[in-house]
Amino acid sequence: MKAKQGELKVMTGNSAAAYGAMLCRPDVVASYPITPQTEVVEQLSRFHADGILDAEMIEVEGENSAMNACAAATLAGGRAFTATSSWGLVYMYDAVLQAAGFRAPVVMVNVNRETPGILAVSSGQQDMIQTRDAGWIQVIVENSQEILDTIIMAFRLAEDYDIQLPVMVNYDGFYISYLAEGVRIPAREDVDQFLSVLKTQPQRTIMDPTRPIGAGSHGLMTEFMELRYRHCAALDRAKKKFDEIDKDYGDFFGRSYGGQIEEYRTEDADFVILTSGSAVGTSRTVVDAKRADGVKVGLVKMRMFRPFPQEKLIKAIKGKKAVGVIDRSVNFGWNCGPIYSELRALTPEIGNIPILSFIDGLASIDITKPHIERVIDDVANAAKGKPYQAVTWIPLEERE
Amino acid sequence: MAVKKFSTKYEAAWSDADQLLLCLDTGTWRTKRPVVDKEKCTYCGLCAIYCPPQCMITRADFFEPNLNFCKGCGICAKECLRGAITMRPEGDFTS
Amino acid sequence: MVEKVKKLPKTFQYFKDEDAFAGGVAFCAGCPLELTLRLLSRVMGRETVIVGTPSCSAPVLYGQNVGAWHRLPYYSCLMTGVASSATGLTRYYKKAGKDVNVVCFTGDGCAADIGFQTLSGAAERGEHFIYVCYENEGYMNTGIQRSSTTPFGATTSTTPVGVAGRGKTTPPKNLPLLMAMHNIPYVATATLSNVDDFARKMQKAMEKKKEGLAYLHVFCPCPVGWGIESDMSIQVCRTAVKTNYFPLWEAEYGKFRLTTTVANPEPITKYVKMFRKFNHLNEKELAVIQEEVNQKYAFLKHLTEFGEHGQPAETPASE
Amino acid sequence: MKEIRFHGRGGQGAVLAARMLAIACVAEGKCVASFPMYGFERRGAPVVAFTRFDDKPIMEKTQIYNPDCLVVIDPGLLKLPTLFTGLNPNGTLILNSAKAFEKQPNENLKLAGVVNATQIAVEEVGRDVPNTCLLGAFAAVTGWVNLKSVQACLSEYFSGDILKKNLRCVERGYNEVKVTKWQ
Repeated sequence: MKAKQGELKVMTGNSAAAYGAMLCRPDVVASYPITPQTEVVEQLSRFHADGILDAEMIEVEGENSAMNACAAATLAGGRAFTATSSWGLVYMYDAVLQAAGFRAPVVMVNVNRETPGILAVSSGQQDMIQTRDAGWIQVIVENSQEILDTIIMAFRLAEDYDIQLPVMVNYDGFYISYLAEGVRIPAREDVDQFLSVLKTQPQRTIMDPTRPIGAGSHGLMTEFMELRYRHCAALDRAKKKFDEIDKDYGDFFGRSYGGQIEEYRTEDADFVILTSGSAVGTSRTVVDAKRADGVKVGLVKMRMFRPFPQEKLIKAIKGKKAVGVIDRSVNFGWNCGPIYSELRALTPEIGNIPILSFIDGLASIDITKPHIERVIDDVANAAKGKPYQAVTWIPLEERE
Repeated sequence: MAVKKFSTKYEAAWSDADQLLLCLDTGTWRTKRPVVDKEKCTYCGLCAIYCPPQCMITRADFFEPNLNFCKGCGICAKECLRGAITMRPEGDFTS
Repeated sequence: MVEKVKKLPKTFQYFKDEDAFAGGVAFCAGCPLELTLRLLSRVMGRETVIVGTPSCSAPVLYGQNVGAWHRLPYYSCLMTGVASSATGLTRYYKKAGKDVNVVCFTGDGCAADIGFQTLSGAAERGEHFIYVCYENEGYMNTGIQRSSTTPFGATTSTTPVGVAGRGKTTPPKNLPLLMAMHNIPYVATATLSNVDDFARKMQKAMEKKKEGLAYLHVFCPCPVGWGIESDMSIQVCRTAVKTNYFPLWEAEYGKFRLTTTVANPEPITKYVKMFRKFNHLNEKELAVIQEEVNQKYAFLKHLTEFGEHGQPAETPASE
Repeated sequence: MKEIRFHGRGGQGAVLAARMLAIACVAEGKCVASFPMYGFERRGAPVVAFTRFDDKPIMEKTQIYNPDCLVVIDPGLLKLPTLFTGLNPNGTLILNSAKAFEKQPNENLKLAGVVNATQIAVEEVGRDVPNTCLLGAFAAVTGWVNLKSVQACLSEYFSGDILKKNLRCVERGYNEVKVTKWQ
């Protein structure tokens, strides 16, 4: 069975997010506007006003309330969606932790933007990084079509009986949130069918008002540990489940994204670069150009960041001579990129090869083709056994 | 080694009174015990209404505390308009 | 032998259900909070979803993985997320076509301070649930710290009396009045000495929440935190009403009505002298409290002269 | 792949023009990518928007540094010292201005289309919204997209009377643009 080819429409990443959410028929949408996410809220409100979206729209007075309302709605048995960015994500942090601990299957779009400290209305993945230990599933996507498709996959992952976890779909603010591309909009009935698998599963525990049941009870001693263990186990299961859902999606809609990670020209590569978000697309073109020049470079796209796709990364990188990681955020206290430092934890499995950290793209600085060429050149040299610099803040060095 | 057995029934931190209704022996907290003078009791019910643990048992023509739960706060004695309830030290009683 | 009435008092007619709580639960002896919750469960009935937070009520309202201390459906929140979580629950129940009585139950610290934004937001949006704030004038569970509803002069662990300290230096936030200013369907104050009044207001809140948010502010003295004997709780409530320290009123869409009028209010000293928390106050400070009570009451009286949404009442005040 | 960079000020419709061009290209079966670059949304502040189109999917997510064409919605922005930086040899410029060029402003610029879009917009729509007129001029000068596709895409954003007025703007831009060529 294959889905109909959906209507092609030029839309921004934000609009694609709103379409993705609308197609999944959420019962409750609660959100608060923040640049560069605002368009998601506006578009959903428009859908509601036009009668296309039959959901309870809650125009909350802050992001914290958005997350609490969504978490409660899912635990009452509903499907809930919200969207935020940066400071908004920070402002809902207590509720973000609570949603994960409650195993509330909320799907949230987070439009990556720099976080408080230095004022910047600009792109950066620091917000997502600062919530990486919240117990959520975190996915990073690279274009408008992938946003729409991934939100549909995210609902199936979040609400899966074996998972029951909130999912955060991340995409770069400005570079993707405002990027208008041609996007295929799946037909509603096809999305319904894709999600109908969930209806065949057992009913997860919900706030049934006729039962003396309590959500968020005290976890005492080993019971507390047991619930943490179950949470971690569910995150672990989410990796394989995400691959399966991605494959199902591909079989049905004709578009898939590789699941946890995507490997691009890695098979015969001597060395690889690893990155996420909008930098992936540009990196593909640079890798193609370098390949044309005879440089055997490959690209790994980090799609799932939490849970960390360690098995997939080991498989992709083991045997390569070097890796360069481009991070659009920093790892405070380690003075390097966060994805880089997490990859380094896999050194025993991938072997003691040079791993290089590149920090780029903070505060909407463009991760340009020359920047990526430089990354490839540096990693190529390291792969040849030449000395290398462990951490490079590309734009700061390039300006000299 | 993976954990195979869980003591919690639910995947998350749910509680379920159908599974177990927890209860404390708050009767043991008491240092004073309310004693009802059945003769003085007019059955007005104020003691039962104001009792925080709501443990006044409605008998045919008087009220008396459920000593399993009565914490001995003394509100019933204080609020009784007829002075029908007195607080007596627990030490005076053998059971 | 005295004559027996042989008929249970009127209050019992308000009870719809048996007490939903286990016989023994972890509230201090004489705590009006325990009474408030048990009465609430009897008046509102079993199918009432309670939304609450870490507070003195939490050790009882929260379950413990396997079991629970009561038979009410319960949703635990952080203090920032009570009214917003209740919003999520009620909106979904509405979408699913279920008519559910959702009741937020928090202390004054949550309602007036850290959870006020979400409460105010829910009131403005007209969410269909009841918010019950039990007012014990501070953070009692964490060890008697001041909240924004702690009265002027009160000693708490964060406003202690010492060589320089004289207790809290500012007057309390008038939370029920603030809620009434949201022009919501129903706001009422209540206390445990006037149980019939409290029960009636709970019933009315259940009706009025069909139109939007209903807010109940329940005066709940803390025997431990305020320094009173455990048998004095109800007496304190009664005195608070009789001195006009805590007037009983209700407001529907901003139309105020006193539900209990005190013919000859007693001086505030009668109330203040009941607790340790005001022991240090001098004449001047007592006068400040008396003045504050007088002013608040006069303002409230004035408000009763207006109709719904602040329109002139049908029978305007003379002058 | 063609890369077009729009320069305007907040409120003049640079972002919308870039997006409408993308929609017109999609109608012709092309792949597109278009995005603006600004912080807070502010009327009057300079705005840059980018549109790429190609026969195959566009992977680049960067800003445009080597445009094939510049569309300048506000003539005051001609003074921008970096306006022509990186312009591809054989570059094109579409400019909203009452005056034609006296001399070639940049050696890479080989083709310029100048139209008084502000005046046309004021005449047709009644306010200074020159963006749709410039899209008509763009179609005429570059030939990269058909006039019909440009006109068709307007209905995504306008309807009724406003749509009619903007259709006239597009048409007049297409017909009234003055083309200058340099060697």
